[in-house]
Amino acid sequence: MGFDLLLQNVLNPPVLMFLLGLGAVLLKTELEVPQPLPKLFSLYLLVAIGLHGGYELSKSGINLDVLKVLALATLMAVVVPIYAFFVLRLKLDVYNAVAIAATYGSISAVTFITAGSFLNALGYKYGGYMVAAMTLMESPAIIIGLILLSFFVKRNNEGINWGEVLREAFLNPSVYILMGTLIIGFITGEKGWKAMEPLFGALFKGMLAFFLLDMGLVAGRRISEIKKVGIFLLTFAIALPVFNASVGILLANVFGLSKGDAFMFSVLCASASYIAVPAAMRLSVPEANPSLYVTMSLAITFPFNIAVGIPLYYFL
Amino acid sequence: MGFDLLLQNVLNPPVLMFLLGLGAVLLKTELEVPQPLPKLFSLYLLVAIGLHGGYELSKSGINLDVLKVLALATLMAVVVPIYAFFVLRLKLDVYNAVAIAATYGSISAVTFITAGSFLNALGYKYGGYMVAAMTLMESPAIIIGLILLSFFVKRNNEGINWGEVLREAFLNPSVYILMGTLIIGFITGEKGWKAMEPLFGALFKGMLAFFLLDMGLVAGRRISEIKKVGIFLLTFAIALPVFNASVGILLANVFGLSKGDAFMFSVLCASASYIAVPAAMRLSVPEANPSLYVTMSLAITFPFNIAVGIPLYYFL
Amino acid sequence: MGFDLLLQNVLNPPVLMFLLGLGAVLLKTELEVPQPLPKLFSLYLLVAIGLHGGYELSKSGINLDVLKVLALATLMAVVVPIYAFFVLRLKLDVYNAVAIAATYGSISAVTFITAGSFLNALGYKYGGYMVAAMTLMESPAIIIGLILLSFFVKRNNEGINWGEVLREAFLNPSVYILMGTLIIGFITGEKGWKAMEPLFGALFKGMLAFFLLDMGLVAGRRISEIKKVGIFLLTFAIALPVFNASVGILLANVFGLSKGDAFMFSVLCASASYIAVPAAMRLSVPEANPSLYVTMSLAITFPFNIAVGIPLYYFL
Amino acid sequence: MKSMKKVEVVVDSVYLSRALEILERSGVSGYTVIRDVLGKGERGLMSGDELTDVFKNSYLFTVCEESIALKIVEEIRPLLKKVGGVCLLSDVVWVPH
Amino acid sequence: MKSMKKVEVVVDSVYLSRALEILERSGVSGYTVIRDVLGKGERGLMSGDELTDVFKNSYLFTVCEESIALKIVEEIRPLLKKVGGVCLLSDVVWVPH
Amino acid sequence: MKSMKKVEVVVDSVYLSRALEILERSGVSGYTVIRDVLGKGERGLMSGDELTDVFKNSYLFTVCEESIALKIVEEIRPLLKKVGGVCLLSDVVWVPH
Ligand SMILES: Nc1ncnc2c1ncn2[C@@H]1O[C@H](COP(=O)(O)O)[C@@H](O)[C@H]1O
Ligand SMILES: Nc1ncnc2c1ncn2[C@@H]1O[C@H](COP(=O)(O)O)[C@@H](O)[C@H]1O
Ligand SMILES: Nc1ncnc2c1ncn2[C@@H]1O[C@H](COP(=O)(O)O)[C@@H](O)[C@H]1O
Ligand code: NA
Ligand code: NA
Ligand code: NA
Repeated sequence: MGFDLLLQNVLNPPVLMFLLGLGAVLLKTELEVPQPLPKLFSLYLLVAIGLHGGYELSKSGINLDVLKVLALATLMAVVVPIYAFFVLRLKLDVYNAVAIAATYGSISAVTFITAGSFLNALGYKYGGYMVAAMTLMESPAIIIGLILLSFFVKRNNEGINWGEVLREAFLNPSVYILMGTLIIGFITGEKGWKAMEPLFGALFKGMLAFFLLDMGLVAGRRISEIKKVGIFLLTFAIALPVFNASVGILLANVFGLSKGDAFMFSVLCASASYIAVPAAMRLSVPEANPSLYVTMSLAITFPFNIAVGIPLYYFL
Repeated sequence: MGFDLLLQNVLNPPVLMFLLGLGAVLLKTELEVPQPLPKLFSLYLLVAIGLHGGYELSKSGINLDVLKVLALATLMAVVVPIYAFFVLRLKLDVYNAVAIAATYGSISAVTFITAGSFLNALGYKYGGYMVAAMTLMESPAIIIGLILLSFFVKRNNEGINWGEVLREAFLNPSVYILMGTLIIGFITGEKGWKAMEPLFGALFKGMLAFFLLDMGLVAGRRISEIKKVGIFLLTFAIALPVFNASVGILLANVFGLSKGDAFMFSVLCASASYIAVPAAMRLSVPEANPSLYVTMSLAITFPFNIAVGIPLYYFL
Repeated sequence: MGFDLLLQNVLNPPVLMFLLGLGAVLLKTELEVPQPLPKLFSLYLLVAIGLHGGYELSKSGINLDVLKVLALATLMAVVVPIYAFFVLRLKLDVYNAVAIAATYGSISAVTFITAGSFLNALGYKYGGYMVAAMTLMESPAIIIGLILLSFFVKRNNEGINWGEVLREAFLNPSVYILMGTLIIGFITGEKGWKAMEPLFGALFKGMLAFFLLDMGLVAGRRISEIKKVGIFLLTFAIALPVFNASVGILLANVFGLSKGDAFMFSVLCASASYIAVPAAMRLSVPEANPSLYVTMSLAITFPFNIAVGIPLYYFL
Repeated sequence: MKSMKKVEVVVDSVYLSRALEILERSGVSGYTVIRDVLGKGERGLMSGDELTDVFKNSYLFTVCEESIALKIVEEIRPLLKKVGGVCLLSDVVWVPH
Repeated sequence: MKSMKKVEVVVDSVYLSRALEILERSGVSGYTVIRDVLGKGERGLMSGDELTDVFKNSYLFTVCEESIALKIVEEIRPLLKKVGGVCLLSDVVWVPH
Repeated sequence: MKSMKKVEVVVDSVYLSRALEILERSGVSGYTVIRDVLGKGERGLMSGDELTDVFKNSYLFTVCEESIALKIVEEIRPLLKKVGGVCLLSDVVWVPH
């Protein structure tokens, strides 16, 4: 049955499109989805889940369940980068440990979306507040990472510019767009969603498939870097997500989240950032090697989650 | 009730998306909608209103009402830049007065579209010929402006290249696309529209929301320039639209346009160009300062019209 | 009745949009559809016909008819460039003859799509395997062209890099995407298509119209080059497609293809490549003049097929 | 290998075609253009991110004989005076092929 | 016509705004920027095709007096040391208008 | 600060990867590339606005020791002869970091 789920996950258009993109690189075709088209797709997906999440939230209202989920989300967003950091310090210098820990402490919206699409196909739903939870989980890891850094390294020439860091963390474009469209979706409710649905609802799965084609290309281009990552980090990039997902599921069950919400929460815990956090780390921790944290997140963890992780966490 | 209308206008997704874009700049997030995505959206919107307008026109046919509207449109397109010019000359040199007058004598398609969306939400409709009227109103202000210029300034070294000017005015991309798709929509009628509707009809509001997000960003980036514009031009950028709209409504009532048409006509009168005319002015009147005319149109008049003007003109 | 068909073909939005683009260049407007928007549209169209073709194929299954079509497709893809080459050698050097022959031996997906849209409007259908046939017909001409070249020219300094050539031929982006999405559509069947249909089905005609606007611009920019092409190649660029289509129809009738399939097959035979083959020829036969083969394919054959050829081949 | 002059021009995109006309008139053998270049100068920030193409520069360079370079300079000066922009001259060695 | 220095910088796009701050502080009269430039150097390939903007360069140049050029060089060196990139100086003639 | 050579190449985008191979073979420490550059030369207008990538140039430059520059020139000449394009040499000062 587990295998059935795996197959059902892989054999649907978005995941297959990801594999198609991956294959395009491995076979050295010259296929590319030039910038800014990927930006268009990712902006579209963020606006779409924001508006839809807000609309769902306007139907369900903000109740105790919602607050419970948000509290759990904040908790995991703070705790994951801390334990990830200490595990990473076993083998790495502080800079790289911070950058990778922050990467895994944050989330990947596309993983979340793909999981949502998998869940819907099985007939389950998740609450609109999960989008709020996702938004909440995006930034704290950056802050935690930099606090760890300032704790373990005394930089002489120049301290961390906390103003810039907080802005990078809480006002990075994806957090801002998600937050903003969530509010817009919430305010404009049923009527607003009806006007937006043809673009941001009906086309959603197709656009996801399109975007995953590009994700496949991007991940594929990084695959040649995996060997430089080393066996320790390779293992880390698969084991940590599974561990995080397990913790997430456990917490979700203890606090009585619904099946759908629990699954989505575990996916959030398991996913790693490949846009917002790397950008912030590149700026604030230039000593860390982006080839490590971007490759791990994009070329190992993301494909793993998309293909194997999602059915696995569902099965858990 | 006026306030209700205002609220109803502001609290719908397109306008909120505009504010979201504005906020992104004010909060210094790094959100951007990189070129050529804005070109895609604006092209889409032009094609969509052109095709739809042409289709509507093919249903209604070309009758006396239509001709009446087109005549009124031409009249306003000629008169507005003239009186605007003389008002502006009170404080400005000829070059800047010409450029700003031309800017306000022309129209903004996005303002028109947003107004149409507002109107539809209230259950009213407007005739497809209004799109023809809009197209007619785009160019004359450029010509009038340059006639005023050649009247008041004798340039010694090089005269105005009227061939280039006429081409800029009547064959600029937006006029051409609107005109062309209007004709295509008219020719292909019901059957054509049915094939195009899923893209150019159903998605329209969503695309408008997407585009207004970008308009918010663009307007926001100009906001810091407002202080350079000065109190005279700031007042002008709000007072003139309201005045133009009032004249428009008056004319519309005198000539017995329907409620919907009269409203859309007043919005056309009130709106100012921020693409076609500035481009033409930059080329033909390099002595004028684009920071003035672009900032006024984009960062003052456009937001004013979108947020306050539209319900206000409706109320009139 | 032939004229009726012609009119019906021309008077529908996609073809009119092509003419609108053409007119924009001839009238020297500054309309442009900047890169990578054309790439977005062409990628979209490829994915859409791939997925849809695959889905249709999953319904019909792979039977003798399918194999018959594929065999015919391969045959024509091999034979056309050979006889085209010998005709061209009457007037041209080997390099240019090879490049042009390869161009006409391959196909144009957009011509195919426009023909499909014309066919649907008449109430006919074509099999999903026609997309497979199209994919099959894209590459062989490149190989045949280069075999002819190595046969007739002994290059001393450097031989043809066959590895690179084969990759260019069979793994060029459009072949890869078509093949890949065909398989995805086939595997995911009804359920997959249902999820993808809102984006890749419903919007198809509108996107085609949008893309043809750009094709009109691109073809228009090449029109000034037609005079350099000369009367021989001009005649060739119209006569060969008609001849190829006739051969195609004949074969289709002999082998008993359905009306719709036969028509689509003849369109494939008649169409010429303006992306994949020119790119391959530029790389492998730098001695040939791209102004010839691109201009012929894009500015003569493509518009001819779109406007006149399609109804003509249908009539045959 | 041949000593030549490189002429570089940054100009408002709206005026690119005029600048290219000047090059052609002066008899250059070719030129290279990069559209959509940003910048800052006397006339403020050209951020290039507008809907309008009004705040956008283009960059072009041509490699030519000194005499042609001087002709370009002479002809382009009044244009730049009127609409802003930058023109630079430098020495390069052209690798003939 | 006036002899000046051209300062060219290639730097990670993430640090473009810091590089521009340095130029402004040094008192240049203007600068020109090309975003989205690719490249390869000590820190590997900047292929610019990522979702992340992390592997993307920007290119900028400014033309200024030698004294300002030296100020820029001094200020930009520590930045480049930390984050990588390239800085070049050359001679140009500025055509005034 | 160190005197070096700047080698600039404009070449048909289709051949960019071959040009880069030549640089790598010649032992440069890095290079910078601007894709999608337009231009005009012997082979006519490269307007870059085609569906085909056939009429599009790329621009690249590398900064290196004179000896390497000469190696590049020698190797790139036959390529440019066959497919067109431009190669330029000039003097720059490299600011080490
Ligand atoms: N000193 C400079 N160095 C490099 N580029 C400059 C300089 N001054 C001006 N520019 C460029 O030329 C454009 C027009 O300059 P201006 O006419 O002075 O506003 C600017 O937007 C810059 O891109
Ligand atoms: N020798 C060079 N010539 C030209 N550009 C270079 C050179 N070395 C580095 N670069 C550019 O500077 C960027 C950063 O260099 P690096 O910090 O060495 O990785 C590279 O991605 C290239 O775009
Ligand atoms: N004299 C020149 N100055 C600057 N760029 C040139 C020059 N000649 C050619 N180019 C560039 O090199 C490309 C190829 O040149 P060609 O092979 O002569 O057609 C052109 O498209 C231009 O971008
Ligand atoms: Na996580
Ligand atoms: Na107006
Ligand atoms: Na063919």
